[in-house]
Amino acid sequence: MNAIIVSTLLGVVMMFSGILLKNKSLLKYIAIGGLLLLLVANFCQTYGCYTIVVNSHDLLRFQKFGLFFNSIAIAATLIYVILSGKDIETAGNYPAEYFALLFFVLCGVSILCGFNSLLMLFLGIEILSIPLYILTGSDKRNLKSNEASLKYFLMGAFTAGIMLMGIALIYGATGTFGIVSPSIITAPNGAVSAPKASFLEIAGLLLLFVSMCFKVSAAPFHFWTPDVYDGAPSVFTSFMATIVKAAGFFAFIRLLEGQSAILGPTWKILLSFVIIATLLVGNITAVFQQSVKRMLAYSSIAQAGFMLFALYAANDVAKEGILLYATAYSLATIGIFAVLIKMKDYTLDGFNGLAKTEPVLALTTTICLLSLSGIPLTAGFFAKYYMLASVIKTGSGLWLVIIAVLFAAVSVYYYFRVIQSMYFKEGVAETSEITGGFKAGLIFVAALIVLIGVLPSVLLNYFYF
Amino acid sequence: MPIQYYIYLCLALFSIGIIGALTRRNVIVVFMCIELMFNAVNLLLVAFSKMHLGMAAISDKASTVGTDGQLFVFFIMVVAAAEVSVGLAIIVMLFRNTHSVDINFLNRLKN
Amino acid sequence: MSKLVYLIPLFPLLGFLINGLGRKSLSKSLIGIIGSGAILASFVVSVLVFFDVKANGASVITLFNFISIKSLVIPFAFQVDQLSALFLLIITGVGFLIHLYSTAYMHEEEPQHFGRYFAYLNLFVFSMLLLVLGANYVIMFIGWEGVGLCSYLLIGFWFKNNDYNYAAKKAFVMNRIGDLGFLLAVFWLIFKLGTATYSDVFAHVGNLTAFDISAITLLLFVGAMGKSAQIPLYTWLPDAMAGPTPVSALIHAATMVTAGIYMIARSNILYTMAPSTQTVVAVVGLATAIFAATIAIKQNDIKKVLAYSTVSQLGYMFLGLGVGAYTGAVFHVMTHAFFKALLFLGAGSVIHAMHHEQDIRKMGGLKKFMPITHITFLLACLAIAGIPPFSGFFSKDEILMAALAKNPIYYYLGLGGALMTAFYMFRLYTLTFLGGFRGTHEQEHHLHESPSAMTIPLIVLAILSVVGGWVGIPELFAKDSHSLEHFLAPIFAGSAAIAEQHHVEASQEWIYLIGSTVLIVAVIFWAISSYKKYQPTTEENTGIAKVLENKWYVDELYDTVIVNPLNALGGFFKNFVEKNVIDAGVNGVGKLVGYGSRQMRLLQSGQVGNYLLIMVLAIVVFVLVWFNDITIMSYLNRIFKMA
Amino acid sequence: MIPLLLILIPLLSGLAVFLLKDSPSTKAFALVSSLATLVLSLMAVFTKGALTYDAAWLPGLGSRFSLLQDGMSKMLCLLTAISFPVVFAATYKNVYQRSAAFYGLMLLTQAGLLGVFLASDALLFYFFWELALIPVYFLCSIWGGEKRIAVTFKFFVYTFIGSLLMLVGLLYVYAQTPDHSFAMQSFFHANLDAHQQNAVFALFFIAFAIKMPIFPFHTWQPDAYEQSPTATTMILSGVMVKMGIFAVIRWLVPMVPLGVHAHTNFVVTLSVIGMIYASLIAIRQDDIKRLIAYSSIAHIGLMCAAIFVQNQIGLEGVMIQMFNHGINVIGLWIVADVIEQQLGTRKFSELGGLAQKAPVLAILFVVMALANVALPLTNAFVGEFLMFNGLFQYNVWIAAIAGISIILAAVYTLNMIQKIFYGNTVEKTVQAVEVSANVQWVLSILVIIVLVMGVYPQPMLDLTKDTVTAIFANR
Amino acid sequence: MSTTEILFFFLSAMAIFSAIMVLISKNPIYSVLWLVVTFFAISGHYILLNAQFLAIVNIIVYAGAIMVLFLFVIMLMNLNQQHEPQKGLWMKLAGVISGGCFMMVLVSLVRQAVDLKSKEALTFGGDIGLIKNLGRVLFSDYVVPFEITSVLFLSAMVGAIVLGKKD
Repeated sequence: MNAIIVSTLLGVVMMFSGILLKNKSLLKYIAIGGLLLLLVANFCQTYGCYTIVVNSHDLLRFQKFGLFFNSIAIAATLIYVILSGKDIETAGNYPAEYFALLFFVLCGVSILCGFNSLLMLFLGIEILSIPLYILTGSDKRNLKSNEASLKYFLMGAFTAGIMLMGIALIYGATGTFGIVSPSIITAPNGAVSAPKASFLEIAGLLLLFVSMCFKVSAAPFHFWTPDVYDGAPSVFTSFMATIVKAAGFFAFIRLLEGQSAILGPTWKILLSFVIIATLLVGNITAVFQQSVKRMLAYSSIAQAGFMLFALYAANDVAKEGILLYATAYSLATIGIFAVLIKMKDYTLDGFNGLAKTEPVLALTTTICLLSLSGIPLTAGFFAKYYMLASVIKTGSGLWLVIIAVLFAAVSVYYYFRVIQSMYFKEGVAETSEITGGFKAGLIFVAALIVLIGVLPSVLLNYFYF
Repeated sequence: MPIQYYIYLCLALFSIGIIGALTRRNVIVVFMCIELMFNAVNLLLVAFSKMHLGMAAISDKASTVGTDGQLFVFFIMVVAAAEVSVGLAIIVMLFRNTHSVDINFLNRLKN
Repeated sequence: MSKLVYLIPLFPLLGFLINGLGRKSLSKSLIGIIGSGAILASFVVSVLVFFDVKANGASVITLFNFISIKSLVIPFAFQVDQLSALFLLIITGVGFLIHLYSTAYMHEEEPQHFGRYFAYLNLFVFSMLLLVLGANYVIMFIGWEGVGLCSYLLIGFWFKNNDYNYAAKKAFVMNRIGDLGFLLAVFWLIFKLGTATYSDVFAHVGNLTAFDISAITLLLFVGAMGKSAQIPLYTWLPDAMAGPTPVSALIHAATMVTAGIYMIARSNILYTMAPSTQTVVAVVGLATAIFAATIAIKQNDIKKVLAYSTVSQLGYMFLGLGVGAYTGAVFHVMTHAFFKALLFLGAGSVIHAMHHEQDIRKMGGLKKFMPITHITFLLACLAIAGIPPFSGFFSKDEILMAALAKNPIYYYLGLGGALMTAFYMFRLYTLTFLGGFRGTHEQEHHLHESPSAMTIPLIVLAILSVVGGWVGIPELFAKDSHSLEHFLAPIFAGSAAIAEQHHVEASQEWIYLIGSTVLIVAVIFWAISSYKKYQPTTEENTGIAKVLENKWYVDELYDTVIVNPLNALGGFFKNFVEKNVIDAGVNGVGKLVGYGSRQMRLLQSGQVGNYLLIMVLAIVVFVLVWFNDITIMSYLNRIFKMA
Repeated sequence: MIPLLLILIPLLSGLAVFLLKDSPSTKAFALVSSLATLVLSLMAVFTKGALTYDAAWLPGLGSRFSLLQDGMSKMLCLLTAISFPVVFAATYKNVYQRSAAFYGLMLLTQAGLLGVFLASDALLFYFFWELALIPVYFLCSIWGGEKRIAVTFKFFVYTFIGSLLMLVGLLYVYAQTPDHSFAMQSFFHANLDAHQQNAVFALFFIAFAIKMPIFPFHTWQPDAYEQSPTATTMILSGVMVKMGIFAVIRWLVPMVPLGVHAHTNFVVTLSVIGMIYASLIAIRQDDIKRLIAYSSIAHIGLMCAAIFVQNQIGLEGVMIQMFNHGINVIGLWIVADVIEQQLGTRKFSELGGLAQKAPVLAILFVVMALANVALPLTNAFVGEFLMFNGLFQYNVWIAAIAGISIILAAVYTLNMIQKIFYGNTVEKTVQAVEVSANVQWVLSILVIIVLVMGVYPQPMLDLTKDTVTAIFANR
Repeated sequence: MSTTEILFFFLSAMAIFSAIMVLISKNPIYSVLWLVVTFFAISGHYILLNAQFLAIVNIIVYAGAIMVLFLFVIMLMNLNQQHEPQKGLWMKLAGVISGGCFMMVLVSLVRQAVDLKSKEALTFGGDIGLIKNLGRVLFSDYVVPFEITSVLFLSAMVGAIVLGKKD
């Protein structure tokens, strides 16, 4: 609850500071301070120190898992602002408003971290999405940005309709918006009989599932992702592709956590189909992209395929893993995007020879890319490790894991193309001005990736179910 | 009224909305069709709400079961209003740049 | 004294190292002294060992464990017994003479190559000594491959000439084919008996089945085929003439080719227990003897003739082994070592004098220019032709008599070969030394007798060629006069105990002896008379002569049947399978991904309508999949039934 | 402590080199570091018994930072430790752009290799397995030949697919371990039925087969060897391919004995086909590097077959051959590098008569080449003798067919000697000169190792005895 | 047929018809107007279901505010004169078929649902739809989401300004 309130307030503060402040470059520091405050507030709640108590009548229920995830999202945002804060200021004419919108998104994230009712899910997703529609279109003179914004909006609204239909059907079947499935029947003698769900409920869940698939860009509902990520100003793509997407995943898992019992065996088949389709589309299509930005968009689809394993496995390892995956993926993607924004040319050729002109940038980007490909000693490895381990732990789906692993090998192809450009190809990569602070930030991100890659317990030890 | 009738009606409206979104090229009309979908859901929610109330009222005359369904409709309307304002803003912005609201022209981003 | 046996291979090894490493800094004479001296030292020790063995019997000296693992122990050990002692003497003795001869023969070489030459030579002797001394098949194999290597190095000594290199390579590869057989036999032994040490193997030979023994002996014989140039692996030996002539002498007389004989003699118990293999050995040996003899008749290169004669003589030795006349075979090895070394060195002397002219059609009448060479060569020819009382007579006779006892056909064919031998040897002798000189005037002008370093070995060998056979005078002539047989008896005792003895009646033996000698003498006179007036013609040979001149086209046959197909297969693998199958498969996956990528990009059409359409269709499919069993299908069925 | 230091020294010095400026001192630094590793590994060799190190690492996952240095890993660590100074010394004259990065990556590779040979925790093993690969990828891609990027990438993806499958296998076994731990002993006692063992076997074996490489997974190898900078190629073929063999012995055989047993026929047949196939291709090669590469494939095929026949004699042979093949092939590469550096060509058709110009090189090379054909009294003979022996005990015909490769090896090796060194000089070799002293020294050292190991291999056999005994004690 | 049923079917037919008209009207303004009619029909349904508050809100917010906004925008763009370009026939057909399929499968699902067989929606009865009842629940149990919607509005407001402002 702390995070929701504080982030809302901070959003308002940002709006006002936009009016009050003459020097716009101070905004960034206010945002950083705000995020730190937010982080502290969230930590307070995680460890039992409630500053603000609001009775949400069980519409929201914060558990450690969710709060911890929220902390990660906030911390990721912090890193994102530190690295790209300057670029947010230059993305359009309304920097204060952009910062405010980012805080509103965080509010949505916080809601998604604790929702206990489909109503809150719906509201959270809308609060998350609406600022993003705006941010996507923030480069107002750019037709691509406009187009991306409209596409995102139309498809988002359409999916919202689907989601609402799903919610309505579930409501029709169960008479409640709570997400704990009431269908598990406990007989008077204590014996738990197999839950029996009505068709309506299952159809509703299916529609919900579809709409969540859309949010996390799982195939075949991923179509918006490449276009929107490509068209949006890079700095916001970075945000969308990482924090927002991770929040979507978290909501997804939370939503379906307890439902697998009523979903039945067909559910796994369907999910594996979605996983394979996602991996296929993401990885294969990314192979021939010339624009690094678009490649990253497809790569985010591919990564989503991996994250869906957590849903498939639905066990403790999976929950632990999705946390790590979200962290690893966000860190790496934020790092790469931070560099990408500095590039004059977003195509692969634009990266040619970066290692010579900006060795630090090249090195950190390389570490990020290695992490995305899941090479050991980077955080990405343990992320993938947990995902695979969680599925294997269920005792089935070995074939799925093998397919995933083969696609991971394909993913190496396009990630390493960037490395090849930077290190092995001749050229003069043009960048905008790189400050020492920016480099330091990048090095920090890279170091964090390696640290988690060597000792994931650093992250996971703070986390107990 | 049998609840199925309401469900059929709502599904019909919802599907008409979907068909509209799929077949029209004018962004605004597409958007309106999406609003139609929302409304179909709203009606369905109200019908369900009354269905649950009806079932609960058999045993408890003063039951308030189903209130949440109607409140949900309220929230949907709120969200829809917010979405419409943003959506129309986006459409206006696009129109300013392209002087068109044709959805088929939205194809700079592809492949 | 036997304790010092390790010195025997050590001296040549040291010689090899000193000459090899110091070839640039040492002077030629020093190199020669070191090279020859090392062998001389070995020879001295060998003599001591020989008498020690004669007095005290056999012993095994273990130096260290070469390989020692749980299931297999292979000690680096030396077998000092009658057989190895005899071979030591032959190798080091003849070897020393050849070394001595080489100091003069190779004197024109640069010091560096001179040093290299002697290093190789020493290494050759070292390997052969190892082969002979080894107390198990693995150490024997070390020497076995070692001589192969050295022959390779020496045949290709003049490495600038690529033909020589090919010959060297051919020798090595042919040897390797045989070596594989040898190796498999060793594996078989280790597999069945857990050891490769002679004493253990021979002691436990009873544990082997008949099939095992046959297989092992046959495989060993394959090894012997390669090393001792038997059909079908003999073609390398004539080509090996590419090396310097003393090397040929070394290969053909003292070392290398006798290895096969040694090995079979060493394993005589196994062979005696495998009669079928013995038959194979005898037949192959006989076939080789005759086959090579036919080729030798039409060769014009002095060394080639000698080379084929070696192949032929080796055939005889295998015939001897095949019919169980182990002593005879070993005896022939010894006498053959003497006269063949002599022949080669004599040929070397001629070539030296003729300035590296090797074609006998361009020689003739050298008798008056090179008296010592001529006399010694003649003696050697007589020895090889088997004229009593020269050494060759006794050894060849022993083999032939054993063959007669076993199967008369062996004898008659063998005798035919012997007649051919006499014919081509004296053809060679006549063309070289008799008649008039057919070379250029310049050559005639320079003709001279060789220096003493070359003639002394000739003389020594000539003496040995004459008297060498007297250690094995048959029972027929005098009772208990076959001292060699008595000396070697402990080695072949095991075989003698099992083998059934065939004996030819003494009277019969006399008839055969005299008859054969008369025939041989007749052939010799025929050969001399027909080639005395020889004038070179430009006419090409036709018919069978042409086939013989071209060595029955065996090399060509091998090329077509084995070499070329393998090459083609390699090329096929390299150019087709590797690129178009395996790599194409790998790249194909990559291409498939690329193709998929390009196609899948098109799905991302950029049209919102399409996106939404796909989403809706996907939802429909999902619902259908999810409820496939119960609802949808039955409902749809009902609709279709109504309609 | 020694095992830990063995990893740490190259790792830390590797990272430190990155910070140095490109100057001659980087070479010296790298050389000194690698010599320190050599001294350490020699100390390990002369220490009795297995060395271990153990520290907490990932408590939640049941993985520990545990190292085990038994006979086999002592030997392979020694090989690794010898090869790096040898490679550095032999290529001392080569000039690399960005040399600090080059030597840093080389040392990191060494750390990875040593880690692979030392790890006794499956996850740790996997880590080092990858750590050894990544620096090599950069080494080959930056300093390699013309087609380096594509070729190296193929190599990388190939091996990466393998290691990912191995990861799946690891996780699969992990899920079946009684105590949910990655420790080696837990892995060896995982509850796997025959069917599961087959699956695990397939997952692991593909990874190892690609690394070794075994026909038909070998096509990355000749290209990679050809295109890599020679220093890297030496490491690749001398040490890195041993990773696959090592892993089979260390992990696969004890872990899934039933799976190994079930696939024996298949793998042995594949290996033997590969031997003949690679040998035949080698005969037709016109490029030194490719020839050595194919020859290496043939030799590795033999080693793989000898592991899978599963008898002690064969395994002992594999042990000693791992070391010896490393030494020999590095020697061959050094010569190949010298020739390429000096004459600018690797084609036999453009070479010849080099023995006249560089007799010392010729002699040293011939010894190396003879070791390559496993001539007795060279080191390779012992290993091949034992391995063929093992193969023979498995099946006579297989051994006989595999034996053909001995003959073919002689053919292509002698071809190579002849075409490079013998005959008359040609256009490119007229100007050739004798190689530099450092190469002579390095090659001489290798030749001495070749001969000593060939004459007296017993110490090496004793060294690895414990590993072999342990493997066969388990059944 | 009771009054309720007559009303129900009338309103339903009106809703569906006007919805279809939204779809097929060429002129966007007609679409808007037909949509308003649909909303009115739906509001009628609300009244039928005794959800008076929602019926009013629906008319005020949807038919009133939102549709007017649409109208404004359309007129602002001067689209009423434009003849909207049509999608290709195949695309239209595909849209209709897939939308139809969507309805088909869901309808068939509902027809199979046994547990819905006897259930009825309470018409004209129950007073939960009255403003008093709803308000009480809204400001007690649902106060948190109610407040949270303010964030939604805030961001929508900011967005509308950011995007709509001319600069």
